[in-house]
Amino acid sequence: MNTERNKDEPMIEIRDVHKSFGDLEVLKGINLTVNRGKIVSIIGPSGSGKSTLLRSVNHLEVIDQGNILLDGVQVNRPDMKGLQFERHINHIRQNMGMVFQHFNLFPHLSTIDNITLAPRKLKKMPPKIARELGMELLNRVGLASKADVFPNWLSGGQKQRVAIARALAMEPKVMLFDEATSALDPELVEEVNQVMQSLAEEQMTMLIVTHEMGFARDVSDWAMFMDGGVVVEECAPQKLFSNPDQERTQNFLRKHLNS
Amino acid sequence: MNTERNKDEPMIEIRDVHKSFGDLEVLKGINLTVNRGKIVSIIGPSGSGKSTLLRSVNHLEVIDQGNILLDGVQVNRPDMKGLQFERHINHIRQNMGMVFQHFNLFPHLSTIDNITLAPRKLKKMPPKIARELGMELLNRVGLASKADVFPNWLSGGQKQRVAIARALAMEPKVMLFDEATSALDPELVEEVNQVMQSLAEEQMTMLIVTHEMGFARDVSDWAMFMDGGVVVEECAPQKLFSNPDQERTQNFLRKHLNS
Amino acid sequence: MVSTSTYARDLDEIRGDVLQVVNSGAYPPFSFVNTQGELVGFDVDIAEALAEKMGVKVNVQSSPWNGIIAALAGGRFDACICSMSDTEERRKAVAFTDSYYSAGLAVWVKSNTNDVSSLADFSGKRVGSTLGETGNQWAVEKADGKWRNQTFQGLPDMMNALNTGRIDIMIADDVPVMVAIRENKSDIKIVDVGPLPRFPAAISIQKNKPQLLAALNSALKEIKSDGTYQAIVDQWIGKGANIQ
Amino acid sequence: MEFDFTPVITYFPTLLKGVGVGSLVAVIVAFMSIVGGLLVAVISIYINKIVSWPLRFFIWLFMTTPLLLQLYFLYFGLGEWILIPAIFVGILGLGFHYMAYNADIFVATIKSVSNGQYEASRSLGFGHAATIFYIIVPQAFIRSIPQLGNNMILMVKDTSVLSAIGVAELVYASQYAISVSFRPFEFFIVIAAMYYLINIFMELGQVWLERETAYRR
Amino acid sequence: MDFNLMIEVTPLLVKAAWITIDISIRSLFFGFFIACGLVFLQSFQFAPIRWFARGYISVIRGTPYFVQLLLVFYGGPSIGLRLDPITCGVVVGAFNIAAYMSEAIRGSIESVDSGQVEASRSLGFGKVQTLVSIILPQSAALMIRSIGILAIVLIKNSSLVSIISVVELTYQAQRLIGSTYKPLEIFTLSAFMYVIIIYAVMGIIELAYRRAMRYTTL
Ligand SMILES: Nc1ncnc2c1ncn2[C@@H]1O[C@H](COP(=O)(O)OP(=O)(O)OP(=O)(O)O)[C@@H](O)[C@H]1O
Ligand SMILES: Nc1ncnc2c1ncn2[C@@H]1O[C@H](COP(=O)(O)OP(=O)(O)OP(=O)(O)O)[C@@H](O)[C@H]1O
Ligand SMILES: [Mg+2]
Ligand SMILES: [Mg+2]
Repeated sequence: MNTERNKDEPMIEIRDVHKSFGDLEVLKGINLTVNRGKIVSIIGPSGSGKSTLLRSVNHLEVIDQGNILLDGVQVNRPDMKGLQFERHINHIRQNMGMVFQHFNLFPHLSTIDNITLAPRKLKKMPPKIARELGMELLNRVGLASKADVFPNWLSGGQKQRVAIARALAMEPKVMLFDEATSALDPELVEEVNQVMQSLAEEQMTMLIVTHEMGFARDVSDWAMFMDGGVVVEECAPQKLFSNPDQERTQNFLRKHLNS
Repeated sequence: MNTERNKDEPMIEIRDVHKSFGDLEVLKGINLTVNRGKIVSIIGPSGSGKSTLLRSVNHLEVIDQGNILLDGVQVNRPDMKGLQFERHINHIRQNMGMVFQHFNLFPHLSTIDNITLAPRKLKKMPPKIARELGMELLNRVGLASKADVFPNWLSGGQKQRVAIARALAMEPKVMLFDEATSALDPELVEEVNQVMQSLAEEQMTMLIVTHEMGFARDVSDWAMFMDGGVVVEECAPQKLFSNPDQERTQNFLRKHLNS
Repeated sequence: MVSTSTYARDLDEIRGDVLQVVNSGAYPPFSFVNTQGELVGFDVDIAEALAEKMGVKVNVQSSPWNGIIAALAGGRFDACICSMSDTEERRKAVAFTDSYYSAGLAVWVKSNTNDVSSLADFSGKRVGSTLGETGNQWAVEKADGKWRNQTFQGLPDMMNALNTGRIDIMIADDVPVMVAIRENKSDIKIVDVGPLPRFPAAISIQKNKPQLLAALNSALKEIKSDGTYQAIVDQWIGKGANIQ
Repeated sequence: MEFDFTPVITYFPTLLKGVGVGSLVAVIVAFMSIVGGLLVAVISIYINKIVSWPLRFFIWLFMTTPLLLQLYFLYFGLGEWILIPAIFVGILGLGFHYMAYNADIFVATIKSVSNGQYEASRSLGFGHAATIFYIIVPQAFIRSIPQLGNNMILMVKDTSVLSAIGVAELVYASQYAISVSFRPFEFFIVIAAMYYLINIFMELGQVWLERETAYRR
Repeated sequence: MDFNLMIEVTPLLVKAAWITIDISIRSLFFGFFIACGLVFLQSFQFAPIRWFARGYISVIRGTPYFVQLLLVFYGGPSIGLRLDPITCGVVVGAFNIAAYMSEAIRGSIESVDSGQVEASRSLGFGKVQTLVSIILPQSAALMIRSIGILAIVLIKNSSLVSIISVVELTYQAQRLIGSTYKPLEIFTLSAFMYVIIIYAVMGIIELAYRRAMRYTTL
């Protein structure tokens, strides 16, 4: 019962977020609430601002207006300065794993070091235990054999899986995936889906940007469709992918709806 | 009729290609023929050697054994040396457009310059005409508004489309796509599909690595499934995606076959 | 290895050309540049006087000390009239004329120093000398761990070091230091620590140039006997000074 | 000109001692200039311009003046107030001098590390400083190796400037021997050979480092 | 400070400074082309040519500049190479700095992501065109920085040319100190001149660097 109640606690709150690059307004007042242990998918056409929104949640983009809250704590704090903000944001980010659209693996570190660097340095985890953790994560994504290989030698899908493992290693409360499965084949997508489900059961909250509608439908508890910097529609994925309200959504999903 | 006959001419021939990285044998004797004006898809699990095969066709990886022919001309020429080979391979590559898994756009050039650099320098196309061509291509991929923007300011899907336009600008005989649509939304995938069909009608030959089974099924004339560096099965896509012969293929496509 | 002696010539070749002479250019009063940038000094005038007697044209140039030895060995110059001390070791490598003056080492301390009056007093002190000069060789050979030697690239550096207290004792040729003290009113005095070696300063030329050696020697005799030599001494070292 | 290498043999132990002194100085200076250069680069890129201004001026001073003059000013100029032993003056002068050069390289390579790397590290919760230390600097260092190799090879030979203030390194030792024996070319050839030997080790080190880091780019 | 003396010797030092500038600029100019040649030779498939370039770089970087000067100046005549001191300084300076510069250029080129080369080559660009259109713009920033440092090193090292009796700035200053016993004044003056020369060079480097950085959008 307690867990049930917890599940309704908002974990990520995005309130009226605006963001411009020069003259180009990319986010035009986005609102979204993600509850604890839920998986929410964001879909939308290329250039609609999905990555920008996800990056804003992690404060990699500084938003122009609005608020973002993580577990009740405000992420953007224009009132804070210098070291104080630095401490604040580092703490926030340790609770937030992020998988980038371009992976951004550290080329100077081997696969296992990419994964264990953060736990070792930030959580002072002893190297041995960190390595065990890292190997466990690598096993989970099917890459145990590539532990001591450098990122440049990995295939696209292998890189993406390492990026996922790296984000998971800090055992964050929240995971942000920007195209979590774009480089993965159907088998692996299925596996990642299972991993996500098990994480959700452990109360991890996930916000996913994806272009794979099937994956979005299968994995998520809630789905949001955005276009041109605004939220066009948000609802349960079953509804969004079978019977969306808005015409824009219908057009976007036409192919998917027909099949 | 003439066109029909042409269509049966082999455009890309891959004959018993082997490639190792150190101890790791990535390609273990691959054979594949792609006829003029045909679209062939390569699917397979992550790390199975798809990118390596595509890169070998473009001679970005030097194969250890076997032969690759483009329009009857041998691509790999271990007998040639120095400048002679240089001229040979440049000529070959001008007839072969490639879209990379990681896009590899030139960060120091604007979108339009990324596209027009090759025609301007290699075909001595006057800047004005090159720009017209570039704008036409950008229109085709829906990015006319981003002509003078630098790649770092583009979203993932926008980058991928610029990469496609860049490869098309040289009007090659053959296009190699490594994950052509991984960063694209369903609408754009549909558009790219149409672009490909029209290119095929203009006798362009395409070799596509993809993880999107639906796309592979819809777009291609022939499909090949590879795993662990060997070709497991190749046949018409209708057959491969509905009723594959091999158990490995069935397992890989289980999810897709069920839906 | 290449032979480099193709450039330095014997007298017959010089006759039709110019006698190339080198000095260090930073060793007043023997050779230095004045504030007009001209190379002047005792060595320069001697070179010109000798050339006149030999009946050849002369060109006097300067080069840093470590370059001079190379220049002489490499044969880029015909003669080095640069206050060079004539030692046994050096004779193995170059030929020397008769001495054209005699340089004596001397010991110098700050005026307020009173505890140095013999070689024994050097113990534990810091002793300065100019790298590559005879004073340096003497100090290195005599020290034997009893005192610490410090070296400098030139007299100005060394006098500076003595003034600022980096060294306690300075060993150098007497004439240049005396001139420097006179010109700069330095707070330095000479002390007598018993007899110190004197070295004949001679003109060095390449070996196996017998005509040139003979001509230089006879010209040297001539200027000494006809008073030209003493006039040059009077001008640069001091009226009536005897440095033979 | 005939060659006679007997004086070289006589003075060989002195020359070797000179090599020892020079190498010692070089090792300390290498360490100091690389670590210091990184620090300077990081400070001048990431820290407020006003805070880093004095530092940049200091570096600018060492950049614009010849090493010899710096040594003179440190040795004789400061002599009015404090007497720093020659070898320390040499280490300080050389160290700051090459620190300035190395910092210049690091500034360029640090800026060439892509922003995505910075973001990836920050998103893991690493702070600004930790990101620079664990992520940016190692990648920048790898890209700097050829230029650093250049600087350090130059530096080893610049230890000879220390002879001007009486530090008994290799050139100093040979100057004395030359002025006694008057055999300059023999000694110069031997000096060149000795420096070359040191250089071979440094080049092997560079090649090794480049190979070890080739796949980490 | 003896300002009268400083004013008196300034023309002498300016003249010497001009020699320093002259030798440095000419060495830099020729050195750059030699360096490019060395980089080019290292890209040959025929191994002995590569070895030659590597060997050259190794020997030149490995031996002191002043020894090279002395050997060419004094050894040269015996093989018919009789150079006047300033020309000798320029020639040796150029061949010396070229070895370092070629390493700087190589390092900058290698710092460009290999994916960029692949993308360019896959469009059909040859090696030269790839170098010019893709690699150089992206490596220019680092290249300018590292060549800039070498230019400064070259100017400073030009003082070593005095060993073959070229009266450049440092040697002129030392000679004047030898006669005036005023090291502070004269060193300050010559340091000031070096600052002016090198500061001008640094300014040029900075301008070029800023221009190049425009391309390096990360
Ligand atoms: N740094 C930047 N400067 C200027 N414009 C930018 C910048 N980053 C992104 N943009 C622009 O903002 C818009 C939204 O970009 P964003 O990356 O959020 O799109 P996206 O929804 O993630 O698209 P995709 O699905 O293609 O990845 C795009 O038009 C892009 O060109
Ligand atoms: N340069 C390299 N050095 C060593 N191993 C490499 C290198 N490049 C690729 N590999 C390895 O070769 C195998 C095949 O890689 P390839 O990129 O061809 O896979 P792929 O089929 O394209 O996979 P994906 O779908 O994930 O992109 C992988 O296991 C990879 O780790
Ligand atoms: Mg995106
Ligand atoms: Mg791949």
